[in-house]
Formats: sequence, C-alpha cells, structure tokens
Amino acid sequence: MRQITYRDALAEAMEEEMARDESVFLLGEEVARYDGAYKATKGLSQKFGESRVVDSPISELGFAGLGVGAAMVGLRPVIEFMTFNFSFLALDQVINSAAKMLYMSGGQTPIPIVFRGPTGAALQLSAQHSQACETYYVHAPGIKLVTPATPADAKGLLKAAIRDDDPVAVMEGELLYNFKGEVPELDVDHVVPLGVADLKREGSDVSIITHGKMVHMALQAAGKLEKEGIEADVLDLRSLRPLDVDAILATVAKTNRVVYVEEGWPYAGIGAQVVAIIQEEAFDHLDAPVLRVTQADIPMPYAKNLEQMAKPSVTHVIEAVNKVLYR
Amino acid sequence: MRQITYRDALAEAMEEEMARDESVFLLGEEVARYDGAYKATKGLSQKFGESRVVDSPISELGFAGLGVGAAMVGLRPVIEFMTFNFSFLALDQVINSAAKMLYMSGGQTPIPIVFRGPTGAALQLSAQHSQACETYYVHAPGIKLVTPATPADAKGLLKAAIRDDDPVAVMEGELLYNFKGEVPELDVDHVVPLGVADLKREGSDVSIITHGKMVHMALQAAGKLEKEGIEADVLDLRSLRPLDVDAILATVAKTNRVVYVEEGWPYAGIGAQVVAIIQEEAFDHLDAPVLRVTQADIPMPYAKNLEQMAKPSVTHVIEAVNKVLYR
Amino acid sequence: MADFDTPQSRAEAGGPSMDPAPEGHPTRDSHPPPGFEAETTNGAGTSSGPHLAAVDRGATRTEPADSLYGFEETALRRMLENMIFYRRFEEKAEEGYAIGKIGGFCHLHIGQEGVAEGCIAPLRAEDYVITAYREHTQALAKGMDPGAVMAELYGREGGVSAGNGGSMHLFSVAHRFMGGHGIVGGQTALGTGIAFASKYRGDDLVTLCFMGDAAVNQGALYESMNMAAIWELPIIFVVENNDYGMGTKFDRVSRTQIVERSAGMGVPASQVNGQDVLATYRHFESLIADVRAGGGPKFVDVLCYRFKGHSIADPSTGVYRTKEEVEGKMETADPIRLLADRMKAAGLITDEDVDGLDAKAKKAAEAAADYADAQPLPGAEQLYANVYAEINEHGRLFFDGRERPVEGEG
Amino acid sequence: MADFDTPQSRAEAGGPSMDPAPEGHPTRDSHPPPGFEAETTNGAGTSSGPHLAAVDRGATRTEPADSLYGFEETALRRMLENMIFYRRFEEKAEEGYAIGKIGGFCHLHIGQEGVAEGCIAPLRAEDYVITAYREHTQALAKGMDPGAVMAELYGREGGVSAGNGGSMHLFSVAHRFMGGHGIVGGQTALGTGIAFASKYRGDDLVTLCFMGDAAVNQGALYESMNMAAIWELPIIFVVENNDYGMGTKFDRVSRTQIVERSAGMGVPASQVNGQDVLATYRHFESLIADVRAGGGPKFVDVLCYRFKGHSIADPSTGVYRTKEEVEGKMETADPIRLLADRMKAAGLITDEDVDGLDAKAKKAAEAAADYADAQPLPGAEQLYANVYAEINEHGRLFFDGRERPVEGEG
Ligand SMILES: Cc1ncc(C[n+]2csc(CCOP(=O)(O)OP(=O)(O)O)c2C)c(N)n1
Ligand SMILES: Cc1ncc(C[n+]2csc(CCOP(=O)(O)OP(=O)(O)O)c2C)c(N)n1
Ligand SMILES: [Mg+2]
Ligand SMILES: [Mg+2]
Repeated sequence: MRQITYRDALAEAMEEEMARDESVFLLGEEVARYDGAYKATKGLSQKFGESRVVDSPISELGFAGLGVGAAMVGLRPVIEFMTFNFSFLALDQVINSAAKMLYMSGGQTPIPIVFRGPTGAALQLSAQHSQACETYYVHAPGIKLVTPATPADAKGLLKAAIRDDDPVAVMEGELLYNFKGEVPELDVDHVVPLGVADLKREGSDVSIITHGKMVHMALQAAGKLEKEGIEADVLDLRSLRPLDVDAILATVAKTNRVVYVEEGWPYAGIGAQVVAIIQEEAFDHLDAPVLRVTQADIPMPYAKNLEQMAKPSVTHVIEAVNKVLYR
Repeated sequence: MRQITYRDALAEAMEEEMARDESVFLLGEEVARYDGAYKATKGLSQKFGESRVVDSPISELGFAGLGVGAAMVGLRPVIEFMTFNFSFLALDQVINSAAKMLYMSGGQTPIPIVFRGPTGAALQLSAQHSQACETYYVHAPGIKLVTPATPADAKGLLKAAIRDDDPVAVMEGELLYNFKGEVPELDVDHVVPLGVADLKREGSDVSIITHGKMVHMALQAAGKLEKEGIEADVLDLRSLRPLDVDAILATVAKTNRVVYVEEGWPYAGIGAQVVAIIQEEAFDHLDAPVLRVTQADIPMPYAKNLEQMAKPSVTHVIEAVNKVLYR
Repeated sequence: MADFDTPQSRAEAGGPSMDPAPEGHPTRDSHPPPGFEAETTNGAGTSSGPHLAAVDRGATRTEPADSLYGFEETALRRMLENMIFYRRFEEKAEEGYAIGKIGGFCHLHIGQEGVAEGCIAPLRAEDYVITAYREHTQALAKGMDPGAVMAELYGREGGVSAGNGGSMHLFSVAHRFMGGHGIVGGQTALGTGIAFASKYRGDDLVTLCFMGDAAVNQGALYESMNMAAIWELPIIFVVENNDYGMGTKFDRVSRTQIVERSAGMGVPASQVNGQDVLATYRHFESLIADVRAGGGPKFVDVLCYRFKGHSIADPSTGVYRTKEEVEGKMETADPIRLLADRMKAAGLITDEDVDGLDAKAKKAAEAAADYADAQPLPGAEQLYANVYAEINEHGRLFFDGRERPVEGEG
Repeated sequence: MADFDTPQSRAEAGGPSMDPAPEGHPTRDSHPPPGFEAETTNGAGTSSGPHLAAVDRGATRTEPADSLYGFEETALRRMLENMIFYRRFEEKAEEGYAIGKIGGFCHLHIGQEGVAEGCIAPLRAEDYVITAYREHTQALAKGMDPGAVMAELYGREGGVSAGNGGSMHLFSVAHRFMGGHGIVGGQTALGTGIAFASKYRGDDLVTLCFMGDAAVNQGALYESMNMAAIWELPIIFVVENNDYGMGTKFDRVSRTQIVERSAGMGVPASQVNGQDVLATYRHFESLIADVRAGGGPKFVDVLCYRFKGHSIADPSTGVYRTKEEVEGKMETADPIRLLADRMKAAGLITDEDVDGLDAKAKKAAEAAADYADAQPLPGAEQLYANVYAEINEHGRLFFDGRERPVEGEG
C-alpha cells in the first residue's frame, strides 16, 4: 500500500469530503493562503476557493461559534484550531452551544461540526502551548472525540467525523504530522468508524491501553518488553467518545493486567475514566491495580531536560508494566 | 453554637478577610450595589466601598483576567462568577494564566486569587445553567479547588482560599445558599484548612464518598440505609485539590466497599479520579468494584420530571450501595 | 380603555419555594432614567474620520411624533393586536410562574413589545431570528404557536423545544427561530454563523440577532461583528437596549453609548426608539432591504424599557432604579398605549375596539395556557433522546451506567 | 557603516529536525506594503460624533523628517546604541536556534527595534510592561540582563524565568516586566489587572500593554479596554502593528484601521510611526505623563515592520508578502539606519562611531550567549518547584504517582 504522511492523510480526508458534499467548508487561522500552520489544508483553498476554505481572524470564540451557527442551518463546518491550546477561548461555544443545543432544542438542531487541530505537547513550546485537551472536550455529553495515531486513522477518522451528524473533536498531534504510514489508495472510500478501538499488537501478559500519539510510545515499550519475554496487548482506543468498551474489556479479560498511557495530566484524565470502567466492569478479571502513566502533574516546562522529564516516557511505561506484573 | 445560612457564612468570610487584609477585593457581576445575584456579598460594598467591591461588566474573560493581573502584583482578588457555568468564557485565563503563570515565570508570580460562585444544577434552569464544573478546574495543576457543603465549611474554606497563595476555585451550590448550619461565633478565626476531608457520619458497612451539595443526599441515603441495618461512612471530601487521600484510604480500609456520589457528569469526573486512586492504592481492600452515582450523562433538561430523573437521587445512591454490598 | 400596566404586586409574586433566583434588592440607586422619551432618534450614526463611509446615515428619518408612518389601517391594527397579545401572553406566564407551573428563570418582555413587533414583522418567513433568553415575544412575532410556546414554559411534551429548553431556550427551526440562548453574548457568534451560511449558499435571507444592552460588553460581539464586516454577512445585530443588565445601569459599565460600539469594526450603526413600533418597523424595513440586497451587516441600538423585574422572581424596582422611574415609563413610554393613542387620534380605532382586541388577546393567552396545561409531561424515553443526532453503531456514548428508557417505555 | 540587514539565508536556517513550526509557504500574495513611509503620523485620532472628547488630539505633532525632536546627544546615542544591541542580540538568538541551543518557538523583533526603545525608554523603572510572545527587545529595553534573557532562551538555570518559560515567557518582576504571554490577546486582560492594582493602591505607575496587530481581533481586548475606560485605569494599550499576524495581512481580517478599534469603548486612540524611534519616544513620553496624571487609558497604533519570518523557523517572505516588499522596508524603514542617518546628518556621529557601537553590541551579544551557554541545565528539583506557591499542609496536590525530586537531589 502507498505510504503518505499523517498531514497529507488529513488533507486527503478534507479534500474528498469537500468534493463529496458541498456543505463541507473549512475555517480557521491561516488555513487558506498559508495552507494551515501545519499544512494540513495544503492546496485546498486553491482547489475549492476561498469561500470554502476560509482564513479567519484570530478570534477563537467567534469563529468556533460561527461554525456552530452555520451547522445549525445545515452546513458541515470543519473548524481548525491552530492548536487546541487556543480553544480554551472557544470552550463556551463548544460546550454550551455545540454540545447542548440539539438537546435544548428538543432535537431540532443537529450540529454536524468538526473541531480539529493538534493537542498535547510538541517540543519545547512551554506551558501555554503544550497541553493535552482531551478531558475538556470529552467530559460533556453531546460531543464526540477521536484521536488518530496513524495516517490511515487520521484520514479515516476525520472522514467519519465530517460525516457524523454530531460535533466531533479530532485531536491530532503536532509531532505526528510528518509521520508516514500506509493509507489505502485514493480510489478507496477509506472511512474508519467512530467507536472502534484498534488492537495494535497482541500479547497475553499485560494490556497497554492508550490513545493518540502515545500509541507509538506504547508500541516502543512493548517492543522492549518483548525482549524481556513479556508480551503486551497494545490497544489504541482511537475514539474516546464513543468508546469501545468491549475492546477494553476483552483485553483485560485476556491479560488481567493493565497500564493506561496518556500524554495529558492525571487528575480526571482519560485514564481515570478507563480505570473506573475497568474496575467496575471487569473487577474480577484484575490481578493487579490498573496503573496510569501520564505527564508529570505540572505545567509543561520549557527547558529541554525538564520537558523530557515531564513527559511520559518508554521507561515510565515499562516501569508501570513491571509493577502490574509484580516484577 | 449560632446557626447561620451558607450565604451569610460566605459573606462573613469575605468581610473578615477584607477587614484583615487590604489587598483583598471583590469583583464580579452585581456584587456591589445588588449585593450579588445570590446575595453572598450582601452589605459588603456599603461597608468597604465600591473601590473594594466592584461591579463588573458582563465580561467573564476580561474580569477573570483582570483579577489574575491584579494578583500578579500582589492583590488578592475574589472573583465572583455569577455561576461557574458562565466561566467557560473565562477558562483561558483560569488555565493558561492563573494556573500556569507561577510556573512559567520560574516562581516569580504567585497568583493568590479566588474564583467563587455556584456550580451544578439548581431547579429547572436548563442545560446552559445547570452544569457541574469541577472537572474543568481540577484537571490542571496549578489550581486548587474546594466545594463546601455546609455553612461552617463555606466560611472556613473560603477564608482559607483567600489566604492561600495560589488560585483557588470555591464552588458553591445555588441550592445551598439558604441552608442553615452551625458556624463558630464571630470572634473565632474559623478557618478550615484545604486538603482535609470531613467524615460526616460513621459506619462500617460501606463508604459513601462525595463532595459539595451531594453530601446532603449522601447523608439522607445513609439515614435510610441505617433503617435497613446498613451503616455507612459518609466522607465529604470538601477539598478536591489538595485531596485528602489518607481519609479516602482510611474509609476504604474500614468498609471495603465504596460508592462515589457527584452531581456532575461521569466521563472524567471527580469520581473517576477517586476510583482510580482507590483501586491503585487500596486494591486489596476492595470487596467490590467502586460504583459511581452521577447525573445522567446528558445535558440537563428543563421539564421538571425529566430534570428529576436526570439528577442523581437518594434512590440511585441506595441502589449503588446495595450493589456494592451484593444485596 | 384596557389597562396595560400589570400591577407590580403580581410581578413580585415570585417563584416556587426553593427558588434559585435572587432575593430582593435594597434601595440606594438613583440614576436618571434613560433619555429616549424623544420620539424616533434613529440615524444617530457613529464612527468617524477614516470610516465615515461605514455609517448608515441613510437610515435617518424624521417623522412627527404622531405620524402613522404611512401604514395602512390593517397593518396598524395587526401590530396593535399583536402587541396586546404579547402583553397578555406574558401576564399569563407570570401567573403560571406564580402557581408553580413554570419554573427556573423566566424573563418577560413586558414594556418591550414594540421591539419584537417592529423588528420582526418586516422580515420574511424564511429569514432567521436568534436571540438571548428574553425571547417570548420574539418567538410569537416570528409566528410560533402560542400554545406550543406556553407548553415549553410549562415544560410539557407539546412545547416548542419538547420541554427540554424552557423559557430561555425556545426553538422552532420551522419558523426559522433559532433559539433562545442563555449565555450572554453567545448568540452573536451563532447568528453570525447563520448569516455566513446564507452568504455561503448565495440565498438572500437575513438574520436578525438580538441581544441585551449588557451583552455589548462580551468580547464575542466584537469578534462576531468583525467577521460579519470582513465577509459582508447578511446580519443585523439588534441591541434590545432596555438600559439595564439585571441591576446594572448601562452607563455604569460603559463610557460610550451603545450606538458607538460597532464603529471599531466598521459595522454601520443606527438607533431607533423601540417603544415606537412604527418607527422601529420602518427603520428595520429599510435596513433589512439593504442587508438583503447585499449591503452587509448592521448594528442597531433599539431603545426600550422593561416594566418588570429582570426575571419574574425579581421585583421590578430596587436599588438600581426607582419606582418613579418605572412608573414614569409605564405612563409615557408604553408601546401599546403609544400606538393605540395615535390610532385613536387618527380616528382609526376606538376605546371599545381596543377593549375588544384586549378581550381577544386575553382569551388567546388563556387558550395557550389551557393548551399547555393539558399537555402531558415529557415521557421518560425523551431523557436520552436528543443528546446525539447520531448514535454510532460502535462504542459507548453514555457513561452513567444507567439503563436508558427507549421510545415507548415512557 | 555596519550592515543592519541580516541576510535572509541565515533567517531561514530553521530549527531542530523535529521542528514543530510550519513548513515554507508558496508565493501568491501581492498586497501593497503598508503606507507608513511618511514620517510620524501620530495623532490621527479616531472616534467621532458623541465622543470627540475621547480622541487624543493633544498628541498630534508635526516634525520634519530629519528632526531630532529636541533630544540631547547622549540620549540619541543611547537609543542608537540600544537598538543596535537589540539587533545583534536577536541575531545571536537566531544563531542559537540554528545550532539547536534554543528550541520551540522564537519570535524576533528584528526591524521593530524602534518600538521597544521608543515606548519603553520614557517609562520609569517602576512602571509595568506586559507583552505577548514576541518580546525579547522589550525585556532588554526594560533593563533586564541580556545574559539572563539569553539563558532563558537557552532554557538554562540562570534564565530570567529559570528556564521554565523560554523565549515566549520572559519574566522579571524585579524589572516590572510581567511576561511574555503566549495566548494572543490574553495579556490585555492581565495588563488591565496590573493597572487596576495601581489605581486600587493609589500609586502613580503606568502599565504598557503590548500586543500585535492580529490581537485586536480577540474579544479579550474589547472587554479589557471597556474596563480600563470605565475605571479610568492607568494603562496604555500598545499595538505593535507590523501589519501581519503570521501570514495574514491585517486588511484581510479587518474592515477598519487599527487606530479605529478603541472608539467603541471610548479609549482615546493615536498612531505613531514606530520605525521612527524619536517620534515614538516623544509620543509615548507625553501619553505616559497624561496617564500618570490620571488621564485614563490610551490606545496606540504603532506602525512598524518585521524584517524576519513570523518565528525563526519561518521564511521572511512567502505567499503573504513579497521579497520586494521586505527588501524595500529594510532599505527605507530600518529604525536603526533612520536614526543613525539623522544623527550623521546633524553631525553628531560618524560611520566609525556607528561601527564602534556595533562592535560593542556584537561583543555584548556574544557575551550574553556565552553566559547562557555556560549556565547549567535546570536541576531536576525544579520540575515540581513552582507549580504551587503554597504546598498545603494537608492533602495531595500532585496526582502523577511519580516521586518528586526535592531541592538538592537534582
Ligand atoms: C455569560 C453570562 N454571564 C452572566 C449571565 C447572567 N445573566 C443573565 S441575564 C444577565 C443580564 C443581561 O442583561 P442584558 O444583556 O441587558 O439583557 P436584558 O436582561 O436586559 O434583556 C446576566 C448578568 C449569563 N447568563 N451569561
Ligand atoms: C489565541 C491564540 N490563537 C492563535 C495563536 C497562534 N499564533 C501565535 S502568534 C500568531 C499571530 C499573531 O500576530 P500579531 O498579533 O500580529 O503579532 P506578531 O506575531 O505580528 O508580533 C498566531 C495566530 C495563539 N498563540 N493564540
Ligand atoms: Mg438590558
Ligand atoms: Mg503582527
């Protein structure tokens, strides 16, 4: 199969969905003439014109709300946040408008909108530019959230998100945009349905459950563990809401030991929720407490060495696995 | 001991701290001439003048940020959000400025600010006015969060929050303001330290852990359970960050069965975090999975009957207790 | 002639016992009442220097105080009838609140009926309206069924938002009434999005986006106006300027007048006396035509006055405004009386006619309440029904661990 | 005379390999360059009609293009020396970035040195400055130690923010330099709070709050200006208007000029040519005196131009502006050359003098880099050190389950 970058996979998804459905348009800072700060919308304004690929002012609250308004009357906006870090400014429109309006209106106003952009830390961008934002989006019912880790999922999940009739946040990774991987040919309608986890690797000793760019770290850790004779299931949730609880329970039933890896903070993180589900629904399957590997519970520091210490690492994952294996 | 309302307890706390420290001031919508939408600042503008009790425009992002700026240079602002529901507009300043600045500046800018106001649902206020906001505040390191359930805690925790050198969110309850309870006399410096849970009721069969206004529901449920011969520990966390993990582990060690009750949504809620801690740190003490009782995982409906169904109830708590007791 | 001033005592009947609304307010405010007793003051454009072009001086109009603005009798009568009905409808809502059939927050337009009628009547049915939480009369003016609106206030099955929304969240997409929004200023961005869609699709629809005077201090408005300006969107930002945001008089939270607020974004501004429904109608008629023709966004300061408290549970006067101020306004600036008096002066209507319209309005309001009251509470199956438009085939969407009643289980 | 145009090639050296910054941009933008070649255009007030009073016409000043604005030689020489140093300091930062000693985002002021010098030099040491992420020269202008600033860019122990902040988050409370903030527009509310504290305490300090031109589309600014206006806070909102927000020319995201943006809030506006450091100095000197005397907030559009890319990793030209535009600006609007030429014309300085200042500046920049490089990386004990100012006696504050290195453990 052909190999393309995560960035190009996103661009393909948008291009195909825009060609397929005139109601799809893109809006965000620098998405048109500049091709997006991370070039995920490369070439699209040239192809579809600046009425469908729209450069916005730096007004996150305003343009997110504008997107929701356009969705109220049937358009399918794809809103790019240059990074989700800036979307705190827009959170009122995400939670109070996008997530709640269908319900408040008694079902009259579906909001088929996508909010996309990178979440989490890149390299040395300091505290205000390095936050994993999943918890803020997933806590509220009415929103869906996916976190593609590979080019194929970037394309397939973004396409599914655009076609979904609800608000979907697509959280990408700054450090993933250059990452290459296999993606089905252009003549295939490659859609990855929301709510289906992907078992990236099979093993029966321990389950490493994770999402987003941490998938790659989990796989690295699993590779190292293999050399020590430990076989890990690595489950990429891909979609955090809807959440593939069956896949979670299946891997727990198989290995009885779980480590959750995420790049964000621990308190009320995604891992906390997954742990709560596991202990409630697979209590008798657990041979050890589920451990969580997260970033240090601090704002992200700038200094190279401190940032490295603050981020979750392969070493942290291996340590946690050893602990749940009581080694 | 004298009995006063939760509302008056808050007013006393602010009055005493303003008298004690000139750098304390109040800012928010309607806090001065109108005495606060819920009258928590009653009489304070008359006593301290409108330069220390300041009516703001409806500009949540702006006045929260203004408060943070004032705190950067040593004032101790107490910012009232008319309700925390409106503070989504201000979340960028809460997370990106208040929580992170001390760290980003290498320790030069402590932000001794308090954000206070009601969280959660009152009666039939619909989806946009009925949200429990704890998760959005507690997830980020750099912030502290307390949730007083009684007049004594309202006074004591608010005073502690004002004196604390970090940003502290004080989340109250609209339905608690009229609630009366014992509060030490005015000549006592009644401060409740952050990070100390309160065991409201003792029992050895099950632990009901909770915070905020759900404390009262938990106590009601415990009362009913008592009639069926079931004795519950009811632990009011009071402070969610810092969190009294010792008290949590102590009650778990005693009863081996836990129900967490909260008024907010489940996904990445406070309960999820507490469950994660319990299963990690008291794994061998658990005789049953920890169950969580939350509001229905939906935006809050307006209709009286639907709202009642959506909220957590005494019945839900009792059901959960029965489940963890395998009854 | 019928008395259009609802007694204050009724307004202060208050809500249910565990009422979340504020307590009464002490009295120590004494700002002068807003100076809009003068008739139509529209066309008081703003902005300047480099952007004179942006100022909508075209909207300036000077009519004598007793002018009928060239309206035909049937049109005048319809406006009068509508406004009387809005008044009686809201009084019914007050009653419903007093007896506990309506809960939560409930904000009345009583005194401001001229705004909804004057702004919305000139619209086409397909045009859009979006508003804040004080929106009963706008919903009615947009043609929504009074019974269904009242049923929503009652939280019943036949409510316009199926009972999910309540007073603050009236919706009827069929009537292009896009809510009822509770976060001050939030609807300005949503309205801009609706207008964006019109431009995107190339239709010729106009969006009216209402907000209160206090909403102009929300940053969302400036971001929205700027986008509307740069993309030339067909939207009119309408400030329903009753001079107070809850207990705060506008001049305490602003150094400028509302009508100056759009200058920085280059959105042409104008002002009109919203208590004069005819002036308001004519003003919006021409603005709407301009916007529909591609004239780009507008900003309008519609001066008006609320006769009641901020919400039903609040007293109508308090520290922020005196009883005299309110009574003075009720005397001199009641939009219904102003229109009725002019029509009488012109010999188009008699006191008896007005009484007749009033009796009809009362009956219709009664009927709406009866309809509402006859509606059942929503069924339990509705609890989880509209959280998502699409329940995905895979994965879990709800995490409360509860059983979800499905259609039919009730 | 020394060459103050850093070659583009160096600017495009780019960052480390896993660079999070954008890729290059294709070329298809051709907007005309901003028209501020004319000398000082300050005093071009805004607003109008009802609020003429709010316009700061007092600041208007017309000086000949070659005027020295009455400055004494030592003052002129100091400004020249400072600006040359800023330039050389930032070129050192570029080098540091190219060799991977500096990471993340790093935004240079090269071309805009006149702004920091002209705005900040007239301040007292106790006055406050707060800015966005493009702030190296402002930090230096406020008196911060170049070595410590460079060490911060390097992420080292001796950095002004202890290595926690980096280029975007320079802080020195001792110098009343209140950061370095990364969320566009966020600092406007913070600055308003600092000014609020001055008013609250009754001191006579002034806060300068810088932002870029693109930041005027953030709602936070309007909320902030409104509060500054109603409470008459001692703050100057300074728009460092280089005409571009990343790759977006201002006229693509605005229908108005920057200088018009404060009219709606009643904050007096003025404009000045920031490439002319003398005009800028005089303009701010009088504004600061006015604000210090209780004259309330001001808003200033400081016209300037960035010679480099948005951040070091970005090319200096691209689809949004042509090579010709940038080169033309470097030729005609270099703030350093403009001042040097005037001083030469007045016989106050020779080419050799300039070369001497330049050599000194290069040496000082070198010294800053050497200092930075000699500093150790922060110790591990710093990881958890400044998350909270107060570690409460009770309860858990950190939830990562990791061991926390404590002081001395490093
Ligand atoms: C963001 C936000 N802040 C505060 C509130 C609480 N609140 C509801 S109405 C209101 C006053 C609004 O006044 P105005 O905009 O003038 O409208 P009016 O009520 O006069 O129609 C306030 C403060 C809210 N709903 N949303
Ligand atoms: C709220 C927010 N949105 C987007 C960004 C990403 N961003 C960083 S700088 C910038 C452009 C800002 O331009 P301007 O304000 O003109 O300042 P300049 O860089 O020209 O100094 C953008 C979009 C951000 N940091 N914060
Ligand atoms: Mg109002
Ligand atoms: Mg700029």
